[in-house]
Amino acid sequence: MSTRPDYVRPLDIKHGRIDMGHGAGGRAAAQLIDELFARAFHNRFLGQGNDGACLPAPPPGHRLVLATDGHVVSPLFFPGGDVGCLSVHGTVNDVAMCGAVPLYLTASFILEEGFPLADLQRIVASMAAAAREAGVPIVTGDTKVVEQGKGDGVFICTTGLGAVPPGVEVSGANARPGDVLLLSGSIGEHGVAVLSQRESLGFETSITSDTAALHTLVAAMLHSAPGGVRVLRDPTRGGLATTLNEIARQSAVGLHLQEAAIPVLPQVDAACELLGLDPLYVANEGKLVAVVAPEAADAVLAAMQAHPLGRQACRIGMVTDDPQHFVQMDTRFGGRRVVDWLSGEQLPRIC
Amino acid sequence: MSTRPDYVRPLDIKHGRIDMGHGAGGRAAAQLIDELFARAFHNRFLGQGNDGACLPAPPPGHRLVLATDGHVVSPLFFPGGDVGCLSVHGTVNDVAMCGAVPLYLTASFILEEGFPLADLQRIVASMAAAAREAGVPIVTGDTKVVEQGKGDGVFICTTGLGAVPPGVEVSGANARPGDVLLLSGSIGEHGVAVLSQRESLGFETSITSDTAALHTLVAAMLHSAPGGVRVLRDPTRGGLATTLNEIARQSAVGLHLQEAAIPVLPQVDAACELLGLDPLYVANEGKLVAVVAPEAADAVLAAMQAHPLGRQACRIGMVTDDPQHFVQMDTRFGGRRVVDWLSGEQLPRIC
Amino acid sequence: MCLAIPARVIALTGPDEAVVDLGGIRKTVSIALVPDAAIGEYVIVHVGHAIGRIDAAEAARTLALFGELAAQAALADTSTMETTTWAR
Amino acid sequence: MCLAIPARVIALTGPDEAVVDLGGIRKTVSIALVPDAAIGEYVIVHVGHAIGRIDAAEAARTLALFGELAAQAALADTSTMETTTWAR
Amino acid sequence: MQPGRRYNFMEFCGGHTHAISRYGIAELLPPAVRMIHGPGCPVCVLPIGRIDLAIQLALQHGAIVCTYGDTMRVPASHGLSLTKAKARGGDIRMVYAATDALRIARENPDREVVFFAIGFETTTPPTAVALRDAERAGLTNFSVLCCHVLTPAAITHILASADASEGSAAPLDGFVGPAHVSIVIGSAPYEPFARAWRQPVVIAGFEPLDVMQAILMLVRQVNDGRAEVENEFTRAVSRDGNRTAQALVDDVFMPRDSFEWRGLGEVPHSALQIRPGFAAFDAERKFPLTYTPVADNKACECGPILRGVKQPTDCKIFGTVCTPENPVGACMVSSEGACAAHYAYGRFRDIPIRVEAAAGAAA
Amino acid sequence: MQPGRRYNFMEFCGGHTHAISRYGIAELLPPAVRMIHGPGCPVCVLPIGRIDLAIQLALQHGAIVCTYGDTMRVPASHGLSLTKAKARGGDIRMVYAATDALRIARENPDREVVFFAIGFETTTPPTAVALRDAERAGLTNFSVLCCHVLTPAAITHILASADASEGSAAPLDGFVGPAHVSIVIGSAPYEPFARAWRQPVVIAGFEPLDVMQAILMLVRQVNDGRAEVENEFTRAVSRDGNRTAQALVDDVFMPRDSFEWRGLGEVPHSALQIRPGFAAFDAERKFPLTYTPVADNKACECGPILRGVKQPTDCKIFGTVCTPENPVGACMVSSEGACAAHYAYGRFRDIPIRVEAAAGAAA
Ligand code: SF4
Ligand code: SF4
Ligand SMILES: [Mg+2]
Ligand SMILES: [Mg+2]
Ligand SMILES: [Mg+2]
Ligand SMILES: [Mg+2]
Ligand SMILES: [Mg+2]
Ligand SMILES: [Mg+2]
Ligand SMILES: [Mg+2]
Ligand SMILES: [Mg+2]
Ligand SMILES: [Mg+2]
Ligand SMILES: [Mg+2]
Repeated sequence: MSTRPDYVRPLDIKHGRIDMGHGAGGRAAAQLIDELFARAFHNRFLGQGNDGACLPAPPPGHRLVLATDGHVVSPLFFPGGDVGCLSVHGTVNDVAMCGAVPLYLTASFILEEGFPLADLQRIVASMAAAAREAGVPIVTGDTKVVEQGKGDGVFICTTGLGAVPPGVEVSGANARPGDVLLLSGSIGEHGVAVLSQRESLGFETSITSDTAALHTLVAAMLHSAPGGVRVLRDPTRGGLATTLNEIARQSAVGLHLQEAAIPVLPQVDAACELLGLDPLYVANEGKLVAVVAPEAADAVLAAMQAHPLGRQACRIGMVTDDPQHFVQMDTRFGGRRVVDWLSGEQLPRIC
Repeated sequence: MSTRPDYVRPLDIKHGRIDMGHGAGGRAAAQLIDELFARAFHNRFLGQGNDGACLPAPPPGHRLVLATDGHVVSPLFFPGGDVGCLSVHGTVNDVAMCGAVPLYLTASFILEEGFPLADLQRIVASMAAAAREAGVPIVTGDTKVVEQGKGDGVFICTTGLGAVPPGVEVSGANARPGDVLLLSGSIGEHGVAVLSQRESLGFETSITSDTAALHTLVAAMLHSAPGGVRVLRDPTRGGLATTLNEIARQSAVGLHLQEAAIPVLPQVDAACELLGLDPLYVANEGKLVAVVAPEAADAVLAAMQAHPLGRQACRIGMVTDDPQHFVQMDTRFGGRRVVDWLSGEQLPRIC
Repeated sequence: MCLAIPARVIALTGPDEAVVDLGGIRKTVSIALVPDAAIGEYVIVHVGHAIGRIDAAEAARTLALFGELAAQAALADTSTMETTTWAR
Repeated sequence: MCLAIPARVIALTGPDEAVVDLGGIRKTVSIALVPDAAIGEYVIVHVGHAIGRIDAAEAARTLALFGELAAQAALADTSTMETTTWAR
Repeated sequence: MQPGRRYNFMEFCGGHTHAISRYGIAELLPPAVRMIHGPGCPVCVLPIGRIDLAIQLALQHGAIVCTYGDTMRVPASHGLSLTKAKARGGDIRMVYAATDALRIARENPDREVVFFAIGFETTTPPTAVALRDAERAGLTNFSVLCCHVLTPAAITHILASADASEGSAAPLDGFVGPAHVSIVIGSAPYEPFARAWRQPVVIAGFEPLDVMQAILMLVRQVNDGRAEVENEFTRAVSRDGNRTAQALVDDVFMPRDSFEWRGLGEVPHSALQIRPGFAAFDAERKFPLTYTPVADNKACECGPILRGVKQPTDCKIFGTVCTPENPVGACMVSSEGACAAHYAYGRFRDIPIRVEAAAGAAA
Repeated sequence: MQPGRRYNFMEFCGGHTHAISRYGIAELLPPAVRMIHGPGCPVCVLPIGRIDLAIQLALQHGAIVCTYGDTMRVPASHGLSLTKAKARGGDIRMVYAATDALRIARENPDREVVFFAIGFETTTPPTAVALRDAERAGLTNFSVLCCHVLTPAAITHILASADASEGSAAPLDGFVGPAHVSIVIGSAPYEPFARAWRQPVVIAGFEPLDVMQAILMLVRQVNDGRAEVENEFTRAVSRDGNRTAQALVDDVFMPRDSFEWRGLGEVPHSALQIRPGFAAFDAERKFPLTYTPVADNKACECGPILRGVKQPTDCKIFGTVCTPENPVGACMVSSEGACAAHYAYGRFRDIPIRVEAAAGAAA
């Protein structure tokens, strides 16, 4: 981030568009940073104006966590959110899923030539609000501009830095047979909200994305049963099914689900039937799945249900011993099946 | 990064291309990560396989530095480097310019559908080599795939975490009148090397990009004169001229350069004349400019010249008192002029 | 093959066009293939087209039959499962 | 206006086409406008075209004249400046 | 159920295959009942050569090829698929409805737009609507690569080959008849072969309970020695079907003499082509395309599986070389393909759920 | 130099303006010599209406518009510029040579490609080569929007207005003649007006020493009372110029009756148009374009500055509202424009270099 050079006319946010000059590192780039990004994200670290942000370290005994994600959602605005708040929540959550308290975020923007400044400002405002609400400042950033046809409006890569308090040990490798699987709420809303806005699929729904920062929920869970939370993960791309397969593989265990226990909003179910999708594979952005020690399950579940983002939390299954690391599910019809990894893309189907 | 699921056939690196499935978060994405990224970047942090990397904190007394940059160079391969090593050097350098020792990197890839896996592997290998050479591991990452025509091959956003040792105070705001301006070597090679590969400008040259990680040079400089280095900055986008204007503005000083002291390779000069560019505005990726206390200048310069990346280091000017924060330059013809910020893009000109 | 779902017609919006409701989501579909579909009626929707209608009386009969079958076969002991208000 | 630079012809590569060298960089240019340019000769290149040639004898004369002028005007006291081997 | 008797039923329709797998219905059936997955997934039966045509249209003729999501990953020649052809620069767009392809044609007047039309009788009428609308609108840049196939012809073919050579087709005791196909064609078309081959047919809905009920009805017919067409799906299927749809399909399409099915080979009168009156919208006439039949991968058992002679686990490369990620045969492509359904939903069968003794807590 | 005498010289050419600014030459001249920046930057003299035409071609006619980098940022009507029109979806491509535009036309046979050609006599012959080659190759999708202008006509116009009304133009004592223009046209074309208006002209190269030498030669002519055309740039400029280039230009182009110059208004016979024989390649005939003259911003003093009557600092909005980042007038666009050159290189003049007393170290 740089300091204000001597340009005079303010950005024409209303009618202006990103042009190649905004990415060239000169006066136009500095103006965009100052008037749009720095103004919205304002905090003392960002204000340092150097090549990076210099930050106080966490207290001794803490370990650090770094997590990064690129955000490329299409459309950029969807019911319940936009790429801006998503880019904050997505990374705050990844930091939190490591058992860490998120402290700082960085943001790298790749803007497409021709993108309306008004839309960019909306996205940046949403991002700033999400960061403020989460209490995690955006301390440094970058802006690049690519030619029209070489980008897609806005891509935002965020990186989060967090600190793991002493005593917390959370990892996808820690699940043990007998552990309990908890889910913080209903699945599939984010993916369905985004799909509902795609021109060729377009349907009307009141479903909104569940995008949210989960770190305070995680803090409540960790606090409720010290040492009892073994795995935390947010079932984003690939949905719950893919996340559970990751855990099974990483911990070298099997998982056994109860389909009837997995909450799905009727509208989400209906949209999935319409498009030939399976809600188990649809993305979430404000949900987490936890593997907890059996003796801690009740306490953790109670803590989740006491948190606004975990009110609908429930047990959905348990960890089993399975050399093939399958995720199996008792269907709500009473049968049993394997819940596999997502193959390829999950495409709307006709049959 | 995720663990290896049960796919069977290895990636067809030779003929394969990125398709939408590689970004969908399922089995194809996991395979790409395992066989291409994780294999190349291999380190114990990346191997954790969680949503983020859990890392030891630096010793007490250190401050942290976070720096981030998106890398969108076109063409992706250029004489002397490619987007892969660039994305390591660019961020390692930004961390170093804050006076920090770079410790860890994160990498977020945005891949365009249709991108050849062979090219991706080359880029990843180059990135891995650069990280290894710099001694800064890539500890976590992300991969997204966008449709053809919504990206440009590969974009790489990297974020670096570093630690500032106690006693080091480097910032663009610290320049004082009377301080000395040092430059680590000749300017303009990176920008000219990239331009030489653009179809419509194409010319043959033996100029190669100067892309390099500068943190060991910085360490040597800081060590040579404790407290004597006030400002460090790498003159990347916008070139030396823009970087110096940033420093002048941020420190509220003027700068006074000697054009004759600024090293430019004859080939770079020739290419700039051909294209109507000014080398002062052309990007560098392995150079730094330093503002040092007058009494420290000799020691720091000697330390730079003793380092392989600073052999051609020289004094190029001094800091002055100027309420307008102009960068002025005595031309090699003996006149004097203002060296302004870059305006818009630096476009090749005919007149 | 042939993913199709029952949906209720809630508005006739043009020649050959209707809006249907399906568990709370609304979609405009073609009724070129069931031109006399009426508001309130259930149609079967496939690739954006209503391809047939549901006979209300027969649907009721099937539902009753399913009740029997479920009882007969004791298909699943769902009483032991935790469910939530929106379990699908 | 009209950025143009002198460059040395180093190869004739086709009808109306030559490769020129300019301070170590090589570029293919059109010689449609100076069709009889010869290898070794200096041409003036503008927007990818050689638009004229440099007269070697005249160039030498000008150089000598510049020497005089520089001496006369003491244009810049460069001796006090630090320079490097590749100072431009 | 009669003690000692075995019941081999074929669910023709991929939708039923999917329901059986997704809800774990096979597990709930008595051991004597065996379900055989039939060729009722339109993606699975599409031969490589037809997908090659669609890829040709995109890569060689520069057309915008619109298609349902299901066909995107089907393996074609040269290691390609529509997904991979798209990654190689083909302008291939997934649509949800044929009318989306029409819209794309209107929006791109200077490009050729081809709708790659697949599916059984359920999906054919919407394509007919699109063709009728394209003609009414006078579109000149829209055409259809027609791959619509016919259910009764395929069932007849399966029964004929079962009859012709013991062992080369499964000994069948009855059919679960398609749900949505039957909404359009009605139950009457099944009557001739139920009679001719003495095969019970029960048309069933797609809910798991529909399928269970239909199987029960089939068991009863077998036990009673009946071979009738029964209709479990009375709430949507009549004897005559949807006359409007049938008439429109008849206006636009006519039967082909013969059509290649993956796994079944050439089947006479088993598919539709566009009538000469709509020739301007027929991609096969509009573009210089030549159809080249392509032999399936030698290891692939899709053919016998589609004919009901083998099961996915009989294939040597099932789950090892051939997986949903790298499908070799078409049965692995659509999640309703017999192999994909078994891979995704059925593999648990050899693996009992074990929880360590220490872990007694509830799940 | 004669004591007490003032010497007002106009460097016609933007290249000389640039050299004077970049090397700080003005500082090195004796105070009695004042350099006036002339209208010799082809971007600066391009009227808004011509850029509007190029934008129309891209945005309304969907053409690929190819242009030299210099024109990208020139302000046009409605707050646009080619850079901003590109951001609004216009397919506008920067090229280094006219032949690149030809290549783009060959690569995009189904698109119209227009080369937006600007420049003086130096840049015209390459455009002529491109037009000749396009005709030889029989390209049907390539055309040129010709904005080539003529140096002698502009100089004559300036002298005529200086003559016509005292004060409306600067009292000139001589011209630094263009370097590269003269390579093409030779030194002879300057002779008539040197004679007619009794103005010394010295053709100069672009090296700073060339310019210094030319100024010295002008001072000598003034002191001697001579008004001749002298050639400092003998190493490249002859009396006749480049006959090959002149002949080719003559084949392809012919003079316009009149052409609008920004700052100078309509100047008779001051520009070229494409000959009827090449009409198929003339964008002004090929596309339905109408030229609408657009008044410059009222505050802008580009006109008087281009005529040599005012200096950049005489403009009220110089450096405040009008900056290189937000150019109001054309003189701020190209770094060779008089205002941009003064903004970028000249602003230090009011600010002496101060170093705090404590800091005695070397720089
Ligand atoms: S496993 Fe694959 S190759 Fe084998 S039969 Fe099934 S689809 Fe064909
Ligand atoms: S400063 Fe701007 S508005 Fe004023 S004369 Fe110069 S270009 Fe025109
Ligand atoms: Mg992540
Ligand atoms: Mg995330
Ligand atoms: Mg995550
Ligand atoms: Mg940056
Ligand atoms: Mg786009
Ligand atoms: Mg940076
Ligand atoms: Mg950097
Ligand atoms: Mg930097
Ligand atoms: Mg990620
Ligand atoms: Mg591209």
